[in-house]
Amino acid sequence: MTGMTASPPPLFPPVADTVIARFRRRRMLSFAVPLAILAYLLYAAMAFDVAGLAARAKMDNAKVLLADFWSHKTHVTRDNRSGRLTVAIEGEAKGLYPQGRLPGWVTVAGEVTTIDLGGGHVVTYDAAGARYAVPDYGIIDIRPQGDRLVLTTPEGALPDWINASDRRVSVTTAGGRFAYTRSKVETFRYAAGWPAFFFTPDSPFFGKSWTQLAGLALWGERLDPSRPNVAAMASGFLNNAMWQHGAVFWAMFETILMAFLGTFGAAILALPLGFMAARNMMPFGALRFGLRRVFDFIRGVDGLIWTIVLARAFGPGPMTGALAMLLTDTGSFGKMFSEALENIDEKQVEGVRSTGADSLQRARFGVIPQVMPVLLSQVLYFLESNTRSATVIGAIVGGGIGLMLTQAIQTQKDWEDVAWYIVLIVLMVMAMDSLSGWLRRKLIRGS
Amino acid sequence: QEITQFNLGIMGGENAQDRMNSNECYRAAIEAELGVPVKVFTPADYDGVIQGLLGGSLDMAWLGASGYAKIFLTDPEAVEPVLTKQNMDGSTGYYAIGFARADSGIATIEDARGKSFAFAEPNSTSGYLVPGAELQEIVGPLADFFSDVRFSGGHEQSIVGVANGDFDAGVAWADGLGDWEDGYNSGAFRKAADAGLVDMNDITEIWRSKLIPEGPMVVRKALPQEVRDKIIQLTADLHETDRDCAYGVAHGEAMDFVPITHDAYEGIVAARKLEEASS
Amino acid sequence: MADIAHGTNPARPLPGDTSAAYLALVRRRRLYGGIILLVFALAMISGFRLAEDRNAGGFLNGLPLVLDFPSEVLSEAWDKRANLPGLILRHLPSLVETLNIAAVSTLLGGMAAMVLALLSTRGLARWPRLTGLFRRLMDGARAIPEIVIALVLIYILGGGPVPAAVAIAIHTAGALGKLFSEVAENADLKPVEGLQSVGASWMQRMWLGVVPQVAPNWLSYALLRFEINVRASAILGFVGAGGIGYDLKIAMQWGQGRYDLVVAIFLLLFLTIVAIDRLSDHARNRLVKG
Amino acid sequence: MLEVRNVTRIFGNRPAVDNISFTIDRPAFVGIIGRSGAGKSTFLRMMNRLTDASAGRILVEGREILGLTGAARRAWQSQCAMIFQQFNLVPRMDVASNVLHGLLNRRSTLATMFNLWPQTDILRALQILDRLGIAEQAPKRAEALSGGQQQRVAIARALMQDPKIILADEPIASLDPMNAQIVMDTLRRINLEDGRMVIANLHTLDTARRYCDRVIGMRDGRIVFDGTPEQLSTGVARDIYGADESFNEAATSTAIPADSAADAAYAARMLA
Amino acid sequence: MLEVRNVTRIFGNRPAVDNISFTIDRPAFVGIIGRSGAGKSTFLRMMNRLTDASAGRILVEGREILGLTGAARRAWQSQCAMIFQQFNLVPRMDVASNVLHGLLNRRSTLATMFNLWPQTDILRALQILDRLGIAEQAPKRAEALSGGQQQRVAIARALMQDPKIILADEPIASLDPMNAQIVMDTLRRINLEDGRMVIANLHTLDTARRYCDRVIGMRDGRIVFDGTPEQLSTGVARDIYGADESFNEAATSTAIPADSAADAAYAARMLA
Ligand SMILES: Nc1ncnc2c1ncn2[C@@H]1O[C@H](COP(=O)(O)OP(=O)(O)OP(=O)(O)O)[C@@H](O)[C@H]1O
Ligand SMILES: Nc1ncnc2c1ncn2[C@@H]1O[C@H](COP(=O)(O)OP(=O)(O)OP(=O)(O)O)[C@@H](O)[C@H]1O
Ligand SMILES: [Mg+2]
Ligand SMILES: [Mg+2]
Repeated sequence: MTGMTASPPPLFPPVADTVIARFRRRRMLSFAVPLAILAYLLYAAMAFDVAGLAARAKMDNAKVLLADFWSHKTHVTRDNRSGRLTVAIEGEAKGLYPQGRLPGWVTVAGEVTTIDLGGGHVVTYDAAGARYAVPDYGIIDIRPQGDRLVLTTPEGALPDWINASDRRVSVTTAGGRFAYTRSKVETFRYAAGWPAFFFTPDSPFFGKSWTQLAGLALWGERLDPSRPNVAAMASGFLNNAMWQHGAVFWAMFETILMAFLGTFGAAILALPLGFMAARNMMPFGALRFGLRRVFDFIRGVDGLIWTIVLARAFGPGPMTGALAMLLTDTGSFGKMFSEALENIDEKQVEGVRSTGADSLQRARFGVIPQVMPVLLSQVLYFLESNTRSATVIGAIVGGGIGLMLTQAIQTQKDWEDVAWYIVLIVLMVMAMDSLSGWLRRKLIRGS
Repeated sequence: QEITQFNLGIMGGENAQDRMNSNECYRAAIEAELGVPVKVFTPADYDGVIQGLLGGSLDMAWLGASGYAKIFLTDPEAVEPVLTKQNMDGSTGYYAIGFARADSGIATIEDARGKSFAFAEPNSTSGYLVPGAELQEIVGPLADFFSDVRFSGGHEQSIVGVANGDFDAGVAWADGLGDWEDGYNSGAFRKAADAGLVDMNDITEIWRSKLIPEGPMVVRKALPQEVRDKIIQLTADLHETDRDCAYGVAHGEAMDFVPITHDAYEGIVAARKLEEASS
Repeated sequence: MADIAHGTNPARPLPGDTSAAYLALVRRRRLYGGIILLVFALAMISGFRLAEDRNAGGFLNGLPLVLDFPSEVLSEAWDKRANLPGLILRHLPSLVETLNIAAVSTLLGGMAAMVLALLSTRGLARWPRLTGLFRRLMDGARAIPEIVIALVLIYILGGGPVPAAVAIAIHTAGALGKLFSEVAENADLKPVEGLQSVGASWMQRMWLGVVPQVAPNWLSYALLRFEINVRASAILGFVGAGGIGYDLKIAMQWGQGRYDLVVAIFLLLFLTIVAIDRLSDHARNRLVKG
Repeated sequence: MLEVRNVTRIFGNRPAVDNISFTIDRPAFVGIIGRSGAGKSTFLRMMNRLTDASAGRILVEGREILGLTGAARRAWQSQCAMIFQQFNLVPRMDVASNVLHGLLNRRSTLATMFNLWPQTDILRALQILDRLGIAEQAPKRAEALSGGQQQRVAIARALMQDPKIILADEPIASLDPMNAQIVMDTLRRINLEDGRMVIANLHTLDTARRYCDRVIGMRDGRIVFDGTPEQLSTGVARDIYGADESFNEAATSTAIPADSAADAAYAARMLA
Repeated sequence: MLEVRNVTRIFGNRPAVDNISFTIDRPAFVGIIGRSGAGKSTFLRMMNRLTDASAGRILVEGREILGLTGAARRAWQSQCAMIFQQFNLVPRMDVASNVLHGLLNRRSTLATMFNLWPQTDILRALQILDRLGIAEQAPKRAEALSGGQQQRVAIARALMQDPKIILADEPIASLDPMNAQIVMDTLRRINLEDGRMVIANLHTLDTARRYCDRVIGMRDGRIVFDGTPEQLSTGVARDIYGADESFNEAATSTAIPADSAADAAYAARMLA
């Protein structure tokens, strides 16, 4: 074996020097680039005040949010003036339990209402006021006296989970929340799940198990004599006043409709424009340049801004959203199509040209077959991402699932709706994603 | 001159679908009255309805006072206020209520000097426009009086932000009826308290604005007089003819829908102009 | 000379079934093509009519009004054109914040996307059996609209740039990851195999064999994303996530009286986007050619 | 029949084809050889009017074709078919459609845009494919075919044009030996049976020797040889290619030996 | 030194390599010939552990290498260099880096990712390039080189590994005759000078004859011939390739004739 140790000088000293110098430079670059990125991120962290963020972060909010995503609360409220008792999911009229069909943990005996919050926590409303028995602590007793509330607790200082003034007492425990004011007393019981997801409490199907429901649907006696149980169930589910499934599904359809119209409308418009803006197709440089700038402009103005502009002319509604999307995407497609056209393989065009084909025929047979898959896959990719944008645009033009979502978030209390909408949107986008992927494979491989 | 359809725009804090549902009876009533298809629109953004009215694609809407002022300033000939809501106590308005944490030692607006202050959002009547203008009259330029003036993004955010100590004081709306500890009978405080976002014991009222007029129901001026008359009549009578429906349309208990004119909103328009000039 | 091209019988008659089969194929193809075209056209037309029907204003009625709003904005801005330079200057810091949000989220999301893409590309994956998992992960990250993540994070972290940056970064990781993996899928495996044959580890194979190949395309996608993210961070400002979008939203919502501000911010934003576009075009061209 | 007079093409300031002239008076099989960059492709492309000439004239049956423009040029192209080294088919379309493209110039633009070919045309395309032995490939996409098959599709497209002259630019350079032979045989047969002139750029001497009636050798844009294959001596060939003596051909021949005695001797010599 | 025992590889249910066994006891130059699909590549890839074997053992100096996994497998790969038909270099990186990749297994991952090669390594890479006559190409990108040069870079990478065995999978199939000869000469020189075993898949008989000490012929995954080049008669060759008599080798040979008299006669015969 010949000696390949490092000692003898290489035969090409100049080459060796260049190579070694290059490696030195590259070595520096390999450190410089990550360092530069790191430095920038540090600067950004400072500019964004990430350190202060920890202090500002409200983890209780996160907890509320997470808990609210998958759990619900039931309000048991007594109006202290009229004495009327209501039990309602999330305290909403739509979630009101009809009298006589109250949940098992609320017992009403004359003036006395007993609420079993579980784990030994028991709240009692009676004529004198209300009492809350907290295990390992004792009984919190509240009695109104004239204009004031009198609070009696076990010995010692008030724990921080009792927030009391002479007008309002609230107690927050692991079992639930309780608040007493002169006008009303309210207990909140938290539990996992979305109880009214399928049927609201006023529905005869509320709270039934799957087997019971199946039984009712298949052979049970008609609860509503005018129609079969299955139909009643379907309508009860779709018209569920709390979850409004029918409206939600319609909203999803409307969202997809906007994305579909916007994307394909833009594609149809952009195809001829793309040809006109491609260097190898368009001999007039000025027109090409002008078109490119137009594309830049309509792309640069975001879809949301187009939405507002168009809302003046067309008013709120899904068409406005679709047109806004159509406009933005025409800009994107115009640019992308013309770039794809500039990258075509000239061999095929030449092959067609050598037979004496005219320019239209060259475009049809030399260009379209090879760019079609690229264009289609871009269009389908946009269809998927537009489904997502349509949720946002929908919020502004008053249509689609996005409207429901943003409003649920803005009101900050229907987090379970938010969770459900997010699930639906994610599923919808994923479905569009796989649909567009499937179409892409089908259209590009097939035909 | 004939109309072929009638579009109704609604804005407010509730969920879009709730708004749709609570206005369904009203929609059907108009349809029966006018004999043309009636559609209801509920965009999340103020601007959706406002642009629709300006562009003429919406014929009628319930607006906030500030929204009306915006339309008026853009195009005085576009719409005309015709009715507003009368509360159970006979009033036709609500208040912007300044508040602070109970343990912050701030009891009056004067105490808030040099502290941070949160408005809701710039387009909100009770969350910015009116309190902004009124406070300015009392204490002078707000930027000088407060250490920091922020927009929280909404009434709820203001309440939560103040309760959490992000801001020293803020402003949100309430009807001013009932008890503070309940968050009053209706308004942002009530909602936040009911939702458990805030404990009313933790915050205290430090200031209250003059009465802010309820937003008007406006109709497009270009509509045929006959159509406008029918619509106004129908709505004004709603509490008498269909109380349940009126409950939904009025967004809760209310006494009646009563006529109103542009004059009632002169103050708001002026406040807007003032704000505009100061920007 | 041996004519192996034509076998023994050059005057062979045309096989009838071949041509019949081909003609049938042509007919079938024309039929299917026609049907697909028809279905698509019907879907477009009826979809549009449905959307128009559910819209407050009709398409043809609205068309003449399209320029109303822009002209209202522009004429006011023109009247107050003296204010524009000052307004633009005043909002430069917000623009910087928006750019920072976009840059940070593109960087972080891009880095995550690189790893995710390599892990989920057939033929390259470190754990081939887990490619499905990483793909779903990207799908999820891509499917959730940024605005949702941002709104939830704002609820927890309060307003400001961080929720926006995180939201956009998550989305970017998913979106770029998919594109990156499509590029990587088309990467030439020969160099990778060459490296494998010398006993290189996975990291070395990826870093030396795949990344140099895909870098120009990846970078070009990342730059496109950066441009999109500038816009996205401006839009997220709409929901209170800081940056210039917040200023724009406030001015826009106020409406008349502040249209000069709207135009100023909009100009700023638009010029920035065009500048980025030019820059990234330039960088891409240099990379692909150089 | 074909007369090339002082044709020149200059790219930048370098002539790719430098004042060449020759005449061909019958439908011969003409081979043009020369190494890479000699200007072979450029000349064929000028004949097909894919590239414009800088100077000179080409007369086909007395008609000057370098000056044609627009529809006349396209009509000329349709009479003068071109076969490319890389086939230049539309890979995503099926074989029969590719062959039909040979008719593009003769059918109305509108009908062709929608791929609406008359049945007789389709049948003729199938017949041509059958003649070339690939009729059963008709419904497949062009890209699914082997190189030799694709080149035969390209020839079919050329035949569809029913041309007087077939130009073939290195038609076998992308093919393996087996397919190369099939393609060359096909071209030769068309030349003989149909009486169409074939001008083929070739990059190997043996091929030229085997198939051509006439061989033109080019170097640096000039014609350095013009004669029959028999006149093509090694000296001439070395001249054309600029090869030197040190190059040993045998080491890498791809052929299979015909005679084992020779093999053994060769092997013994090599391993000595 | 190398013992292959009953090695089999099954793809789907078809064996690509079917129970092959042979032994090589000195650092010989071994050629494997066989037509496309015979299983040549699959066998080499199994040796390099790029493809897993379905059954069998390969012992190198007594050590079984088919069972190695993880780091041990990579260590084996670093001792057993592979040269590919398509070179498999990193095209966008420079030549020197490509050669240095031969050391990837011996240097830390992190250091290699940051381009931290010790100067001695770089100098050694340059020395190897110099030995192969392409030192002046060192700073260029690999993709800028001609095929023959690229293959020599691949050989340099292999040498950088300082391997016991060099596997070469059709190293000259992508090369023109001139470059092919250079590459084969290089491999042979390495085999003789360094005493490294070279196993090369070849697709041409003459090459095998000229360079190999031992030739293994494969067909359909089996070994159908194993002997010295001298034993490789035409009959055997036809057997290995499954060729029949009708195929004429001469028509597509790319060689330049050495003797013009033969040419003329040949041409006359062909055109008769
Ligand atoms: N479009 C062009 N622009 C500039 N120069 C060109 C162009 N086409 C060809 N050339 C140059 O003209 C000369 C002749 O090229 P041509 O392609 O005709 O050679 P060739 O004999 O066909 O070679 P090859 O065997 O490589 O195809 C070459 O130097 C080439 O670089
Ligand atoms: N990854 C694989 N999956 C399935 N079949 C394979 C795979 N690799 C090779 N084969 C099959 O195994 C058989 C042998 O292939 P191999 O590549 O070893 O042949 P070869 O002798 O190297 O041929 P060539 O000269 O074409 O390289 C072929 O039939 C091939 O199709
Ligand atoms: Mg050429
Ligand atoms: Mg092989």
